Parts: sequence; structure tokens; C-alpha cells
Amino acid sequence: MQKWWSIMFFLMIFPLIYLCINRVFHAIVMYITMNVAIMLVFIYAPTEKMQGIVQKIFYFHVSSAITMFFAFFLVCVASIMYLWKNSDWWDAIALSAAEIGVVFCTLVLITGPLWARPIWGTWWSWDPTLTLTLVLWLIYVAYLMLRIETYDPKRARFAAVLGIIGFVDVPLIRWSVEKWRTLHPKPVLIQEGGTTGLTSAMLLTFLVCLGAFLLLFFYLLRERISVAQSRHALEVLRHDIDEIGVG
Amino acid sequence: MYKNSNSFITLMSGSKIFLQQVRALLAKDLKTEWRTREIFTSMFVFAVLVVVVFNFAIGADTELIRQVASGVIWIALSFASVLGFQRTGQMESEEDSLQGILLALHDRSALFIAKMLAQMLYLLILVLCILPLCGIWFRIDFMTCIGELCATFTLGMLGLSIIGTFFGMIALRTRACEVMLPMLFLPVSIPLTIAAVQATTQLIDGKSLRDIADYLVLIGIFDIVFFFLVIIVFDYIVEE
Amino acid sequence: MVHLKGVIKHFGTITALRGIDLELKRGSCLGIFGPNGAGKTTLLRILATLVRPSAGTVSIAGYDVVKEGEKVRPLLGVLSHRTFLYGHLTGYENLQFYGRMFGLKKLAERITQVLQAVDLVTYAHQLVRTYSRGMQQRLAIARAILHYPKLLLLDEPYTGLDKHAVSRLHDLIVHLHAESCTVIMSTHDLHRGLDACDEIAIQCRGKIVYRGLSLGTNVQEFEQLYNAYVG
Amino acid sequence: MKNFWYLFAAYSTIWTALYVYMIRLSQKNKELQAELRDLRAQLERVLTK
Repeated sequence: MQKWWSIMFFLMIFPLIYLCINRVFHAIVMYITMNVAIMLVFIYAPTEKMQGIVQKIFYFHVSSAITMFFAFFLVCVASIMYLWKNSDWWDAIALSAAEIGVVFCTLVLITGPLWARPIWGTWWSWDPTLTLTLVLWLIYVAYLMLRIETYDPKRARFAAVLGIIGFVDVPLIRWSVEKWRTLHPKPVLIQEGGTTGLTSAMLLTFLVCLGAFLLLFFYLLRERISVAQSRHALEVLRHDIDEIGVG
Repeated sequence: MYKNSNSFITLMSGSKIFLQQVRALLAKDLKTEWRTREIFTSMFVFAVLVVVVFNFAIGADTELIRQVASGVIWIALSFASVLGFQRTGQMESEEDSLQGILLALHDRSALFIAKMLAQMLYLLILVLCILPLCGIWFRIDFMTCIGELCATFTLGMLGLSIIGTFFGMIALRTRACEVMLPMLFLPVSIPLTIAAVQATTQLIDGKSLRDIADYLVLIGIFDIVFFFLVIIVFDYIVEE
Repeated sequence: MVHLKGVIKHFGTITALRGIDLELKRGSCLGIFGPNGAGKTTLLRILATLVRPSAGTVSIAGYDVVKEGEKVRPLLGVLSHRTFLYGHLTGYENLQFYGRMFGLKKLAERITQVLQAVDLVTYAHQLVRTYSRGMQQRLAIARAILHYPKLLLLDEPYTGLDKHAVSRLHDLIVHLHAESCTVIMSTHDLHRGLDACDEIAIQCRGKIVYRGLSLGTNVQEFEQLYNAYVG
Repeated sequence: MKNFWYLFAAYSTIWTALYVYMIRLSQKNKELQAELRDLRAQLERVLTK
């Protein structure tokens, strides 16, 4: 029963995202899912025997990590499309996804040590996954620093290339988790033999949290894209005004 | 030498116009920086980058990193301050506004003092942000000797901002500004870096203020000597 | 008011100025015309104490520019190719900064007065970065006249100004004229420069080749004169 | 319930960070739309003059 339940749930997410095209409906759906997620995490999910209550950080920590990976994946795809199609819409997506990705990456880098402190006893261990997430953060902050200047196509193209190269770092993280399974916990989600290390209740809570975070991500993405596009339109408008010599 | 002695006197007497101009310059710098926060973020990200790269370079064994920690922090700070001086210099030369300021300046060392104070503020905030991060990454507890650390870092940052602003102005006028500044700034700041790193390492190992007193005195002398040296020489480097 | 005697300026091997002698009494408005590279900008920068002459004496309002630079600078209002303004500050903040630097009393009043003179009051609180080229030039003019300068040095003031802004600039010069403020303007635009100033000079290859009054000479006449000298 | 504070710290950082980011984003969005409208209006006025 438990396998059928999670697959059905996962399938249900995608039409939901498609449904939320108009903003208000999207905001409402996101709000509901987020509340359901919180309720599940704190009430429904059993507290883990070994780690105690602090294990509950896992739900949001890992779901924001997955959203971060998804965001940087989107940056890579959007950059490729921008280089190929050269349309501003894709460039705006790349910029917005990168910015939201960095926000989630910061969240991961804050909640990670907070979860590690009580369990491993140290805030930070130079563990491959943590270090490479940190490197990812540095790369995409550099990406954003590159984009701070006003919009000009040459700079956007450089940023697009950096977006693609930056993404190469993400599979390295995946590889490092399997290869050097040192301090970092075994990949709790997908273990050998397909049985997840989580009880079914935990898995359900985790999936709801993940869904809530993805919805939140798309909502932020939509908002940020409209900001990027109106800023670009402003730039173009101001340029035309210069041409006509109104000033 | 006739012209410089009067800039010396105005500084000492702290005439009203002089302080007013320093305040106006400082207000302008901080307002521009607050609006875009470009200089501070680039300095902060660069310092984090240097610390992380050093960590990779030194490898994972914790004992070795603890000894090297203060050296890494000071190197990160001086490189970040080089970046900071370049950005402030660049901001002045964007629309040649340095000429506009020179025209309005009653006494040119006001420009130096204002720039130095602004840079000092950025560096101090940078230290406040970097220390906790380094505490986490190097697993060093800075809280035990926080008082002495503040003293060392304030004196060190004062020294860095004095020579940095001075060389920043020089590099601004030369053609290869990006290369000149680090080449001029880093060698001159060697005594400061040596004393500061020694002082910080001993502080981390739990020594008290008395043990590192001579280092602090060395940094103090370094600051004072360079401060007055620059005040005297400043008119010449800004002249066209 | 302004005395230049035998002013020479070498930039390495190039001699930008080959001995300039110039006399200008208080309250007059001199237009310096000449092709690009005649040394007009160097002359103005020397007058603005931004560049030290290689030889010769320059004195403004009785003070020697090289020795008593501090006393001369507050009297000057300088407009150069670059605007001296900060992109990340609003127009009002830029003027406020320069006002404080000059230690002006009743600063707010003066700023609004000056902004009205250049017709920028509506844009006062927008970032200068968002200004168009013409608006930045007008704000630079406002900055130059902010602190009641005695001598106004305008280097190519007409760049980027549209018809409307040019007429405003002329009213401004006439207004300053009334307040016995001397104006030196350098331009290569014969038509617009002529009717703004009452004395004209032609500078070519680092020397003043013609000096005269502009009363009564219309543009065509002056053009022939200009071509005669510049050739 | 011993290390409850870490849990509290983690969740509060997540919520404050997301909340602040969302608020700043919608504010910037409104501001830009307003500025866009003014500039377009100004452009129309000039073109039609």
C-alpha cells in the first residue's frame, strides 16, 4: 500500500503546478500545501528513536536541498536555451532561478550545521558533500555578482556559460555522496535494495514538504521573472527616451 | 614645503571647514555604498573564497588548520581590502568626480581621512562577518579572547586602511590600476601582517594581552608613522 | 580678473599650449573657438587649477593659481566633459554633497533655486544613473553654479543639450552676467556659441590667433574669419 | 526535548529568510511596475505632442 500511495502523490503534484497558472490560485494552493506540510512534520511524523526531535530538521533541510538542485538544473537548462534561442525570457528564467537557488542554498548551509551540531558534535566537517555545496554557493553567488550590472547581452552570455559550467558541480555532489560515504549520513532516501530508510509516515511527510517547497519555488520564480522582465523593459524604455532626446 | 605645513596645521587645529568636508565626503561614500552595497558584498565573498580555498589547500586534518588559521584570516582580509580599495577608487574615477572633489576641497588631506574612515568601517564590518565563519570552519572558539582580538583587529584594520587608501589614490592615477595596487600595497603591509598574525595566533592559544603587547605596540607605531607620512605627502599624489 | 602670461604646457613630447597671453576683466563672457586639439581643454584645466602649467604665470582675481590654489578654487565653477556626478545618488543628493563641501548656508533653498534654473526640479529625487545624457549635463551645469562662483569655466557646454536646454543655458549666462560673474566658454560650435558671449577668441594649435568683440558680427562673417585663421 | 533549540533555530531561519525574500520581491515588483507605467505615460505624452 505504501509504495502505491507515494507514487500517486507524486503524480498528483505536476497537474497541480500546471493548474496554478494564475497567481492568486497558485498562492492559495502553495499556502495550503505548506500548512499541510508543517502539520504533518510536527504532528504526524513519528520522532526518530536515535536522533530524537532534532531529526525533524531533515524534512525541510533535504527538501530545500532538492529544490536548490532543481533550481540550479533549471539555470543550466535556461542558459542553454538562452544561448540557443537568444530570447530574453530564457535569460530572465536563468537569472531568477539562480537567485532563488542561492537563497535555498543558503538555507541548506544554515540548517545543515544546525542539524549536525547535536548529532555529530561539530558545526562543520570538511565532508565532500558539505564542501561541494559550499563551492556551489560560491559559484552561483559569483554568477549573481556577474549579473548585478545593468542588462547587456554580452554579460548575459557570459553568465549563461557560467550557469552551465556551474551545474557540472551538481553531479559531482551526487557522486561524492555514494563514493566517500564518510561522516555524511548514508543517502537516507534511496538505499540499496530500494527500501527507503524512512518509515512510510516519514516518507509521506517528506514528499508533502518537497511538494510544498517546489510550489514555493515556482511561485518565487514567477515573481522574480516578472521583476527581471520589467527591469529589462525599463532599461529599454530609458534607452529610447535617450534616443528621442526628451531629456 | 611651505604648502604642506599649512595642511598639517589645519589638520591639527581641526578647523570647522575641514571637519565639515570630511563629514560630507564620508556621508556621500556611505550613502552610495548603502544604496548598492557592491563594495562590501564583493569584499565579503572574496574573503570567504580565500578562506575556503586555503582550507582545500591545507587539507582536512584539523590540527594543522588550527595553527594556520590566523594566517589564513589575515591574508583573506588584506586581499579583500585590496579589492575594496580598487572598487572605491573606481567609483571616484567613473565620472572624474575626483576632480570635482579636488576643486571643492579646502585641504586635500580631508579626502584621505574620509576615504580611510569609510574603508575602516567596511573592514571592521567584514571582520565581524568573517570571524564567526572562520570559527565554524576552523573549529576555533574566538569568544574566549574576544576583547584582545577586537583590539588587534581594530589596530590592524586601521593600518590596512591607511596604507590602502594611500596606495589606492596612487593606483587610481597610474594606468595599470588593477596590477599596481596589490604590488604597492602588499609589500608595504608586511610588517603589519607579521605582527598581527603573531598576535592573533598567540591570542588563540590563550595568551593574555601582556604577552602580545609588543606586537600591538608595533602595529600602533606602524599606524601612526604612516598616518602622518601620508598626510604630508598626500597633496603631491593627488596633484595632476 | 583673469591674467595669463606666456603659458606653456608640455605633455611629454607634445606641446599643448605654445605661450598664451590673455586678459579678461570681471563680468565679461569670453567664447574660445577652435578645432579639436587646439588646446582649449588644457587651457581651461589650467585655469581650473586641475593641471599645472609647464611655464608662464596664471592669476585669477589676483591670486596666483599655482601658489595660492586653495584661495582660487572656491571662486571657480567648472563644467568639463565628464559630469563629476555620482550615478548612485539622486540629483538632489549630488548637489547637497557639493553644497556641503563648499559650506553653503541655506543649502536646501539654493539647491531648489539652482534646480529650477536648469529645469530639473521634477527629476530631483531620481538616481542620476537613470538620467539621460542631456539631463546629466544640465545637472553638471547646476553643480558648477551652485556655490556662487566668480569665474565659470564651461568646456563644450552644448554637448547633449536640445534646443530648449540651450536657450535655458543662454538665459543662465545672461543672468550670471548681471551678477558680474566672469564666464569662459570653449566650444567648436560656431552658431550656438556666438550669441551667448560678448568677447570671442580663436585658438589654434596652442596659440590665440584672434581676439575681438562679438558685437555686430553675424555668424557668416565670423565663419569666414574663423576659416581664415584656422584654414 | 534536549536540543529543541537547534530545531527552533533551523525552522525560524527558514521561515524568516523565505518570508523576507518574498516580501522584498513583491515590493520590488510593485515599484518596478509603477515606474514602468510612469515612463510609458511620459513617452506617450512626448510622442503625441
